[in-house]
Amino acid sequence: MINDLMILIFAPLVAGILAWAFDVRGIREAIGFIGAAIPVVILAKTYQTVLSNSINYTITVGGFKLIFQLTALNWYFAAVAAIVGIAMALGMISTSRSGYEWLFALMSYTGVLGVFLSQDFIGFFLLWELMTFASFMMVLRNNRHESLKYFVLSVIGAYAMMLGIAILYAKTGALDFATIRQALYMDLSIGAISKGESALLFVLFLTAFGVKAGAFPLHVWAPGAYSEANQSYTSFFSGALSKAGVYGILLLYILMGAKLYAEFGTFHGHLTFAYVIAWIGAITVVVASFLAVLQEDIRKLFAYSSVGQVGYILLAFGVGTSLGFAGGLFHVLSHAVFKGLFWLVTAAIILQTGKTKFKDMGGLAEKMPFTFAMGLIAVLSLSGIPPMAGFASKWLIYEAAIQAHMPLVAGAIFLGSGLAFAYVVRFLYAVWFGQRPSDLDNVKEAPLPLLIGMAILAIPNILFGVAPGLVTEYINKAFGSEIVGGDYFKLVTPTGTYNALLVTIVLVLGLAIAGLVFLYGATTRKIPVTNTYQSGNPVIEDYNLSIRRNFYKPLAEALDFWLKYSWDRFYERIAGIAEDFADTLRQSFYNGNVQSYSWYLAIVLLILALWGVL
Amino acid sequence: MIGIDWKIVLEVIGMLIYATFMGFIFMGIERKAMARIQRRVGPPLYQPILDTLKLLGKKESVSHGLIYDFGPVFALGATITALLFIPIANFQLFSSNADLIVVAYLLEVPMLGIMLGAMSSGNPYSAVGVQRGLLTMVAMQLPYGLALIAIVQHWGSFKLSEIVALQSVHGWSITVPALLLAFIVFDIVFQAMLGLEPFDIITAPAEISMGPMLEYGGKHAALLFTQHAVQLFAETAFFAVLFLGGASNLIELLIKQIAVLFIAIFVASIYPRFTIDQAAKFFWKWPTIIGIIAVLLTV
Amino acid sequence: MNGQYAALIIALPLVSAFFVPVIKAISKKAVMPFLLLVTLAQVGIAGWVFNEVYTSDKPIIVMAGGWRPPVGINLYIGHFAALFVLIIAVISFFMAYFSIKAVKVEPLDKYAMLFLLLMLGATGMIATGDIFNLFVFMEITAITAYALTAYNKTGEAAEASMKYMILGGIGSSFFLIGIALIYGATGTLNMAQIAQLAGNINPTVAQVGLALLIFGLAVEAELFPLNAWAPDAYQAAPHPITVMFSAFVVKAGLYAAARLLYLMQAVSTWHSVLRLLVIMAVLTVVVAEFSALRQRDVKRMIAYSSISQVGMIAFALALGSQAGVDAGVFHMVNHAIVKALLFLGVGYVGIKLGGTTLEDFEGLGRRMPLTAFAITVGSLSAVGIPLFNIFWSKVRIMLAGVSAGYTWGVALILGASVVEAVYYLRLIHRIWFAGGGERLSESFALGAIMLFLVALILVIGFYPNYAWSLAQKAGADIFDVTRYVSNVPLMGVGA
Amino acid sequence: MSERNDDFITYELQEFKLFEPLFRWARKKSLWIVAFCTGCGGIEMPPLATARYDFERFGIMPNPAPRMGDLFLITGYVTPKTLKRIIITYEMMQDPKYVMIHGSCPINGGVYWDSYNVVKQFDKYLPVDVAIAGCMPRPEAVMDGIMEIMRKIESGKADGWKRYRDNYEWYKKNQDELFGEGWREKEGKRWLAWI
Repeated sequence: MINDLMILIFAPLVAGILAWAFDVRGIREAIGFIGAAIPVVILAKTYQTVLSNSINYTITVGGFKLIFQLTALNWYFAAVAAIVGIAMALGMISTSRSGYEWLFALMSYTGVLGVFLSQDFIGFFLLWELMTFASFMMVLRNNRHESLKYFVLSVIGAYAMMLGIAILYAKTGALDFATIRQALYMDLSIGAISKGESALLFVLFLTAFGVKAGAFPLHVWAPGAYSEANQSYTSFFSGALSKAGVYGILLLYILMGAKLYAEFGTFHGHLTFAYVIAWIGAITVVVASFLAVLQEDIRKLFAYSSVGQVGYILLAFGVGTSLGFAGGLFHVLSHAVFKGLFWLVTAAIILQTGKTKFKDMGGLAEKMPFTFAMGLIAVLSLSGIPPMAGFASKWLIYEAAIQAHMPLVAGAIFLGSGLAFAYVVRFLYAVWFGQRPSDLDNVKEAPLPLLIGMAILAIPNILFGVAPGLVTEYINKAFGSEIVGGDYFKLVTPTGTYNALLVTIVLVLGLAIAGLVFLYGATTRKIPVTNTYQSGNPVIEDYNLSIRRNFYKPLAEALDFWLKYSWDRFYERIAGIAEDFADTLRQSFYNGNVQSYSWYLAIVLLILALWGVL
Repeated sequence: MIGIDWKIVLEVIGMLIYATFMGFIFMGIERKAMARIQRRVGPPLYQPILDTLKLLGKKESVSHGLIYDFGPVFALGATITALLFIPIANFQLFSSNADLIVVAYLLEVPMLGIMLGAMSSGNPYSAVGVQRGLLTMVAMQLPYGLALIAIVQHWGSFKLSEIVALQSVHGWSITVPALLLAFIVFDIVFQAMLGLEPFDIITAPAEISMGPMLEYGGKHAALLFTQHAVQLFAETAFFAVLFLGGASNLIELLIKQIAVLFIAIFVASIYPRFTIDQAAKFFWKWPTIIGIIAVLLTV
Repeated sequence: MNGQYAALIIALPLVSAFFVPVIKAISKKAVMPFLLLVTLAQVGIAGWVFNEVYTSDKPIIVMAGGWRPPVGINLYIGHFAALFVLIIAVISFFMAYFSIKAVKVEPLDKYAMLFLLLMLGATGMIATGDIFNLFVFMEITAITAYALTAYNKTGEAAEASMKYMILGGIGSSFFLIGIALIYGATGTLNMAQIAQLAGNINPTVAQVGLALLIFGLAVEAELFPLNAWAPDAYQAAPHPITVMFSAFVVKAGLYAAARLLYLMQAVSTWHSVLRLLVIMAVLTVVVAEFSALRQRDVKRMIAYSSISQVGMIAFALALGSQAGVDAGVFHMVNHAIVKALLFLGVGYVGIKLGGTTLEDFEGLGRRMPLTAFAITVGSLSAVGIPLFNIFWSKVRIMLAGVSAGYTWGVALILGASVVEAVYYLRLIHRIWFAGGGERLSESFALGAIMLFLVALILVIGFYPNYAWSLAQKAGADIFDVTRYVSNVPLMGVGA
Repeated sequence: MSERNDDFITYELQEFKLFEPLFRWARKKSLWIVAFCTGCGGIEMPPLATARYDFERFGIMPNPAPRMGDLFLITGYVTPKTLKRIIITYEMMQDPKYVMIHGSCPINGGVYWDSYNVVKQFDKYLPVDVAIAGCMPRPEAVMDGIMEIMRKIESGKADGWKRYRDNYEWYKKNQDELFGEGWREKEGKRWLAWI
């Protein structure tokens, strides 16, 4: 039992290194898949023990004591990462081109698992950096600018966390979560950490986790990084890696919750710091969804959509009530599952057609039927259509937000889900329906491993949609208290109920009735796409009948006031200024003539003299 | 799973027939009222039933593929589901197991069905119709949400049956000032949900000839007409339940539904049509501001 | 083999340096192999000394001419000295082999002599226990450094060497004045005795003396305003010499400054000098990093990066806490390995492709895969990516920094290392993913050296316990002045 | 005719014996006009929708989509160019569909009896159910025409679509005679130039 955790965390890394070493097409895929499968096996094996007590493992590395612990809560996060990891591995079997991608994909997999399981800050920081670096290398291969933007932002986040850890270490003298939590708890009375310092700590940790989760002002890296990496890896990148940021926010509550509450009190009945997180989440949802609707590139659309969906989770945690946490955790699972599925579908499309822009695609529904079916499931789940997992988690978040009297934040969810519906239908129209461009006629269905990966991610979508009780019952156990009542098929909260099975049955009943009415009419005759009403004009094959570019032009016009400002351009300008400053600094200081150098010496002597005498 | 207790099955079947019939009658009322306002005689009340029968009676039907057929079927199925979860008069049906958010979402699902079918027909007019339909839906989502949140916050519960019970005790929602604002917002949004005049950009007859439903003929159009009828009935019932205190018996509910319908018809017969970005800008200006005020008052 | 044989680490290079002309007379081609042989012997002795000190856990005291201190000059080879003498020896041995390939400019025997004297000077600075002896070895190092910087006989090298000479000269002269003041006040030159007497000397004299001593060494240790000579010197010097510069010459200066600083703890304004050093160190890191951002020449870029890492070591040493000194020493060890690897790689590319500008590095991954891999591992480790060695020492420094109360300093350093990440990763992208070319043959031995250093980095990265224990012992050696004084057998003469 | 239209003929006809009178009554009482106005009669149709005549009383609704439409009004002279559009729209309409021609021009060329560019006899190309005489008949005449078409639907004599389906070859021959073989493709290609 003891070294189970070590195998669980470092199996993917070892497999990655082996896959990189034996860079042969057949072997590295097998090794990579095994590396991704081991965590799933171990997690399944430890499910029973985790419910009762936690598994611990400590090693001392370089003078630091690294503690790894598997409790019910981080088992949940690890399981989510494992599911998406297996799907990614299957996806990468057909889309990866070299051992390089396997090495860094599995290294980031190790990083995420390590982050979820570590119980002390040094191990947490080490594996966090490892995860960031590995995902950066996946993007560096394809696009330098985007990858550097991603790395600079995440490194700023990581170093902010480093500063936070150092301050905590200076204040409490400890590095592992348990003692820090205890020290901070006792600190309420002593007050060693002042209001300013705890504000600084909160901001530092919020930036660190905000960057990784893609919260509003720091989300600019997501579209570039998600769309440039190998698409099947992006399913893991956006499905599991963004969960590390969200796990961090959860950690913030566990460690500093009481302290922050004592320092900042409440605002209209909500914890002030939680209120800040809720509003960041809400703004992320609205902004990212609006941007997602206006995108022309399939990868950019899903990247912004992924940022928006993680905004939901932030919002749910920001609500602060236990129902909020339950909703957030459920959405962690459902987001990982349907977003992972979307990215695998994108991977299949790009793999088969080689196109990424909406204007070049179209009419793929007949050519790739299975991928289309998977895409449809993901669409239903993301836009929150009742029998799907997406709806169950979003429903919990609604309940939590409105119950906690956060009306405007709940309003943001409504707007966000409307927009989600819009860009998801945009994806359906641009890629699957309408007339097929002539160069896409010989497109075949995606290769088998990719299809299996999609199937693996589609099943939980339906399973947890029809029976959300499975997840909420586990969450109740993880939190130890009865947050969401009801059995496997029914969710009962203090103010509302949602019987998933009944909704599904009635929906099937409704479909049956509608089907009967449909069959009653005359038999239908299939006609080609060109036989459509164009005010009577004859339509021929090579006249494209679909509107794929600028699908939401009117919305862009309605929003042009807001679209003038872009955080992306803002950060690029800052980077430019910093680089110019660096250059002027170099020119002014190292200007190359000795006289000025010796003047520097004289100045230092003067300072020493003044210093010495004073 | 659920013991098949025949009482519910009968209730469901009866309700479905009643709702479809009354839905058609409401569409008839709509056309008749519009005609009477324009001092025309106007078609008989049962005209939509005739139209649907004629469409069903078409000798042959044309289809652009599986999804083209699945669209209308899914739309009608979803609307029937939505209907069965609303507490209509004293019939419980399934409303004990679902709350406001579930019904609000179920009322939006038919939009996806129609969009699916319209898009797969590959006709540019229907594509423009789909785009406008989605944008209207996006535009109205915020005020719609705010109105619903105001209600839930005031009554403190999500269950529709509970809200109806509370209203019967404390008086209708519109008697509460804050919820009156929510009523106004919901009424504007109701106009867009039904696709009536100021916001009927979706099926703008003159511009894009019937919008998404352009390629539908024969039994597909019949399906869409029945779906529109059931949706009309469901939405008016939802409106009545939320704001006008539901009803103990069908007659009372019918009166309230027709009252709501007439408000919509009067507004529809006066206003010209908004273009889509005007509609979006309008929705995010006045209704949202009123909605925010309503929500803040009830918190 | 009792302690006295340890004096060989000074004697061997000195004697063999003057034997070089004799060897040249015998046969011109034998000079370089002789150099290789001497450095190999030096490695052997240093290894034996290292083993001796670390097993017996007692420092080796070598009394010059049998005279007990404070009258005679003694060599104090404690934990730090033993560790670093070994590092100097190993790196010199590698550089001796690299010089055979890299240095083609004619008077090779002069090169060999200067090479040995440079190694001698650095070893001496670290091992000596007497401040004047420290000055003597510092002068040897400085002068050989000036000569070696100008060795390439190009205009640029001459200019760089001239700058280095002027600034180095000013610095060492003030260092001498400082020694004179301290000697005047305490009456002794032996470090241990100075530590005892530092408490009761006249405060202003002690202040000025300490300030001047630190100023003199700061020029050698490249702190902010005084390191203007460094980038040019690094770039102009022949490749093996740049490696030696960054690996241990600068560190010898840093060690000396730290040793003197902690010896004079009793001086009243000690803390204000510390704060000044911290400010200068942080500024070094920030300015050096920013200057490296838009460099077109990779060697100069890595020079700036080396200066900034040295600034980080100075920051750690100047914190005034045991954790800080340990972190500083650990970072010294890691930095030595990483910078040796980086400059070796870049130097080898410079020789093979005739230049170290960014354009030469395009598509290096295809042309020289082994060197490209070495440079990538080196730069990743320099940036502080986990599972490499500098990550551990950087974390240590940050923790020590904030514990000592310099939160703003740590924040600035972290900001600067973000900049460092940018230009290193741009280099990696250019090496692996831009441009291309056919594969060139790479020398086996240099490849072996590079792989050894890479292995060292990865071992410390994956399992830093052993290295960390070494660093802790070495840090204690510097910080724990009372133990230092007790170890030195003073005769009990004087005030 | 390109091969696309062959399957047009192969569908089989479902006769609903039991509900036939009900459907016939529904078809009579809910005629949807395909808003396709050609020639000078187009302006005569709106008055029918005003308060004075109000054809909505009979369930008639102007409907822009041919797929849903039943009654196809040819309201004036028909030039070959418009005839091509008329034929395409007619074929898109679904089956029990009726054609009503207004004025004398579509019947026999009317005032343009000797013009090179007018279709002299509309009946040769598309089956006609009701023809209303008059050089643009007054609304009352059109209302009478509508009454006539409703009576014909009631009695089942409005079988224009059956006649078109049965002797489709004859109609096709006339159309090809006027426009030439494969005119749909040529027309489409010409149209493509502008995009």
